[in-house]
Amino acid sequence: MNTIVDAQGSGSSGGSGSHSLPRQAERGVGREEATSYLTAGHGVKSWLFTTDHKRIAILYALTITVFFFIGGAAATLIRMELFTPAGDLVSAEGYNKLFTLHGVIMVWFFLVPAIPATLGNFLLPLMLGARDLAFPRLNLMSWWLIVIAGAFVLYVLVMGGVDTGWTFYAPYSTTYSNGYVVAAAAGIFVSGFSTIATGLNFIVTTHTMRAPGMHWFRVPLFVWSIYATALIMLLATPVLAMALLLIMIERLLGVGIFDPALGGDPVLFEHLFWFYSHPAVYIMILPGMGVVTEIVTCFARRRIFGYQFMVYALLSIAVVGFFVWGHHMFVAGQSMYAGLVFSFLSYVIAVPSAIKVFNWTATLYRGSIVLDAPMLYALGFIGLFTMGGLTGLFVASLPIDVHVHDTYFVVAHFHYVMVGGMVSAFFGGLHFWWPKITGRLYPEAWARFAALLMFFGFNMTFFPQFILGWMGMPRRYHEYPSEFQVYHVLSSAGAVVLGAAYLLPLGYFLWSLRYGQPASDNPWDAKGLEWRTASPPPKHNFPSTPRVDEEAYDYHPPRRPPGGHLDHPSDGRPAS
Amino acid sequence: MSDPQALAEQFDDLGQQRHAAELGMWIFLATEALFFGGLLLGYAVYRHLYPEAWFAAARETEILIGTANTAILLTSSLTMWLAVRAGEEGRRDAVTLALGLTATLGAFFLGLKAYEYYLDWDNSLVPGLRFAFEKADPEHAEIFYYLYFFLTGVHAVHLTVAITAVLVVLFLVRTGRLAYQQSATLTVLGLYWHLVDVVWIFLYPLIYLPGRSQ
Amino acid sequence: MRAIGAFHGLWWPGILVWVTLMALLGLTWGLAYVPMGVFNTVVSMGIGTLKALLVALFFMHLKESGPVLRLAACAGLVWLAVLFAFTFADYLSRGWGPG
Amino acid sequence: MEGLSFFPKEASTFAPRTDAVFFTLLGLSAFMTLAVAFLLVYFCTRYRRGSKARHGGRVSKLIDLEFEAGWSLIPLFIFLFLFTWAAGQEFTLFYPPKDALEISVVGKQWMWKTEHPGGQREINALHIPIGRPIKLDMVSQDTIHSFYVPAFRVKHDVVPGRDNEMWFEAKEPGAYRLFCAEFCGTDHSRMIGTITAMPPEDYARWLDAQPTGETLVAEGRRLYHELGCSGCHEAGGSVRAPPLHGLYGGPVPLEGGAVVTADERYVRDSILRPKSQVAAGYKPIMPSFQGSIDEGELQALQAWIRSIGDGGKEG
Repeated sequence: MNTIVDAQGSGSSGGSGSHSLPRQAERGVGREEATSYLTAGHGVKSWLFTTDHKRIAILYALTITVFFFIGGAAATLIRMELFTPAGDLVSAEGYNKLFTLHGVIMVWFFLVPAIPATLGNFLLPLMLGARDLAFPRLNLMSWWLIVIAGAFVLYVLVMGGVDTGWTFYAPYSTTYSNGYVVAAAAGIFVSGFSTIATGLNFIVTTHTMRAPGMHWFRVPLFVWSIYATALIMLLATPVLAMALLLIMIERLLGVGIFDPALGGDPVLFEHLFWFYSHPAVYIMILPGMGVVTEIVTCFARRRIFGYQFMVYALLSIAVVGFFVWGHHMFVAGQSMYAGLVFSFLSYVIAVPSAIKVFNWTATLYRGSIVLDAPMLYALGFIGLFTMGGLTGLFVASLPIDVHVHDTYFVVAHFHYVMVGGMVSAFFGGLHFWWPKITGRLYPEAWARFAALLMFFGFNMTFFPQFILGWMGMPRRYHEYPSEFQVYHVLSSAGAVVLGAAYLLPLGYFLWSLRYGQPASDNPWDAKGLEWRTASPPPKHNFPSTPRVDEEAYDYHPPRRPPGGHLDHPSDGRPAS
Repeated sequence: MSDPQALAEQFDDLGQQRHAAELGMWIFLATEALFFGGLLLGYAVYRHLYPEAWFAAARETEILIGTANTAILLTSSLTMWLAVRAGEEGRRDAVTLALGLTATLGAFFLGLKAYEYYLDWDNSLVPGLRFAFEKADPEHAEIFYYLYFFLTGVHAVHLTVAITAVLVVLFLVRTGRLAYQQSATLTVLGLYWHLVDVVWIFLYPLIYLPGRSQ
Repeated sequence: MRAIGAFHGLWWPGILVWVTLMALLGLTWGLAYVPMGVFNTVVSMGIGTLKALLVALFFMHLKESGPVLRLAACAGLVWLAVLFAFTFADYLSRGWGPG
Repeated sequence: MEGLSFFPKEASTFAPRTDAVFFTLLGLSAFMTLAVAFLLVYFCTRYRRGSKARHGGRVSKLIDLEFEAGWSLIPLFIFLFLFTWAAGQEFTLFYPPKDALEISVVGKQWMWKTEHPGGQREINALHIPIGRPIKLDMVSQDTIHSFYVPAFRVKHDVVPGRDNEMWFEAKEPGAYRLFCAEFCGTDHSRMIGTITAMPPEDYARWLDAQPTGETLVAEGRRLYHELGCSGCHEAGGSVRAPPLHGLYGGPVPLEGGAVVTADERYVRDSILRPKSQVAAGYKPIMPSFQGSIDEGELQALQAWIRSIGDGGKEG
């Protein structure tokens, strides 16, 4: 395990020696210019085979950006097709492949790795005051695995696609589908190992590598959210991997346990699939909650309201999230009694989510609030997640779910949680930590405009889909009866706005890499260890291991910002 | 030859590193439990739905080989445990000997398993390829055999990985390239080996024992 | 013989655990042929659990491990139980009629 | 099926009850969303940096706890109430009344085939009387489909390899959309039809006007002879097999001691995989009909066996 130590590592780290107070040491003018992780090695190889968690985070960010735009292109075509009731733009088969591709890519190659593997990978060791993750080479391997997995999916895309929907329900996937089911499932199977490796690394790092003084209730809530996410990744993903392996073999060899023609029960696949896929939606929202907590506290200059409850809420969402999968199967021929149990637990899990929304809101009370772009995204998250969460109650109610199951109501519901929630949080986090990651400031005015545009575009796209679903429009329809057209046109028009809003940040982020103002170490005057090192951080994160002697989010009383604050004049009104 | 370096740079001390390695392996084992769990759930559901087919099919398995293999794996767990214990005391010869025995027992298991597969082929009990079952409910008996091959196959893959890992560590210890006394390598390797054993401990009564008393 | 020499002083208590494991294996093998109805399954799985517990506690050192490792070891099993319990909540109650 | 609308027709007896839960939840959600949105905007305005409001200050631990307890427990109680209310309605949906009109439905890629008790058949259409419970016996020929009538607020998956049932009672005459709601392949979006609900007199008249094909029971009886079942299952046949008259609904002792009830699933299994449950005292010699009969024929055989059963004279 220890024989290969990467070559660049030995020079720059300052593991032993001076124990200066890090905060003062690095702020001073005469700070030693530690080489940043970006310049610590050159050439393609120094990136592709890096074990530095920050570089791996960048690799992940590039990878998922590519997939985000591929998935987004599929979504664009879907919305264009649905502009008219007739199936005139693409063939029925083409449409089915588009929504499958959109689902598969967005779920496994964007949403699941989005925050954990990029922001989480970059920030977790920094926030804990560690030099790296516990298993740096495992971390590198997990990126390579997702690249290989992505290659499978791109192969499927090039060869002609797959039309099972991201759910891969048997016996359609095992027997009736004409697409490249095996290759697609193999891709997801491999990506599962990537997810497991990442989750394992995060849990072990959080347990064993916290800086001195950082006891469990001083850990930033972003780390807690990643921890809770990692729990789900570890305990749910293997079951999906096995279910997909069974699908692959059943399709390849014609023997298996799902197809009724072989004596099997298709509902068993649904159990296995949703045992992963329901908790997986919490993989796709918990990290967003963590990001929003960091942002809200910083831009309200407030300690988070009810820190411990926030922790318990995160953990209970992660755990109870495993008990509710059957609410996807109320009409699938599952026993009604099991349905009742699942329905009840689905209501229960709404409680911790509600706690989180109330606590964020309460945090703003008596704050000192600045509405910069990250805060706009965070506020948008709270609003949209509230709607997404509340509509979750509709689908948890048996009679309503019987009506809206597999309709656009469900589509709208989970897009409110995942796009309105997770993607908003991802963009918020990207803006918030952009100066730390790149050492540059992004253009604030553009960013605020993009945030607002995204909010309006999103609502315009997906709110009409609630009505569509309530009216009875089933999902995955290539053609549809004309009475639904009004809402589809509204939705497609919104998608244009939303698409533009997603392209904007791509533009100004790239611009800022070259022309953005250099960022100070702590441009937001934020708490958290990640702000106590250079922007961008040196290869081993900290000149010396930081010591933690205060609670998380200790914004009381507001600390006087040091001179180097860039965007905002300091608050002239000290707390009374 | 100088002592190989034991401490990786992201850790502060050996204790932290050992703890991280052991915790990492335990967590991995938990995911392994759920990986097998998907298959075991399939087993449980169909056994619940079609008990007659299950008992009839399980009676046709090679119980002698299964029992012998269980004994072999349990013994290999003992030798693996010995290797870890010898490692703690820094007794290199004992470590290499115990690891060698462990790998040999593992290989022996695989050999018997292969022979068992051969017998199954001979008895036309291979779903999809060569399956003819005269007793009750051949369709669901085929599901039993499908799960049997799947479970034991996945287990055999795990065991192959474990044997390879044991051989690699054996080589590193023997050539002095592993600080086995400080690092957690032997402990972690042992945990993985024992997991392969534990999985088999459950597979044995599920595959070979049902329906024997009828 | 050389093997025994090389392991001098190391055998105990592993050999005791091994003997117990072997005895349990013989027991479960024999009991499988005794007609006990559903208890055949209960007994064979019970003995299996006992064997696994022995391996985990002694060979895998769980007896001396700290709480975090034990938690990790249990997590997989607890979640496995969740998977089984809720799936069987469906299968076992499918045939139930109204009240 | 008109122009712009926010509200699907309430055309079944379930619909008003489902909608009552829906609108209660909608009101609650709208209130919560607006309350959160209002507070966010209010706080962001009042406590913006540089405003005259009082900033900062610690919230006491006690208040903290009171608030947390409040906004955990109050939602929990509301949710419990909602769950109980909503779940109570679900019970009725699951168990069809005894006097329901039974219609058999076969779902296949990509059409719905329906058949009335009198043998009248339709494709992608179904005529039903209002004011009478309708029970659908649904099977799938290939993959999973889902029978969905938005105006009735009912939906149920049609899982292949088993008998699926659902029921409803239409209360308004009219034509309503029937959708397949579970993705089933290329022409999934064309697997739609029309349900026409009509007053009972009109329905009776409609039935009379249809060319009456064979009834399901008659088809079953015909298949029983054509497929050669009668050769063994009739008394005096060359091979001894259990008699089918009076079988349905009663207990069947099996080889090996178990006793099962001769229900739909038992009949289905006995035809498709006869060796799985062998009746006590008989040899496992019946060949499997898996693959040689389709789901519609299987349904006909089931219907006939039920019609000659003990408890089966219900329809």
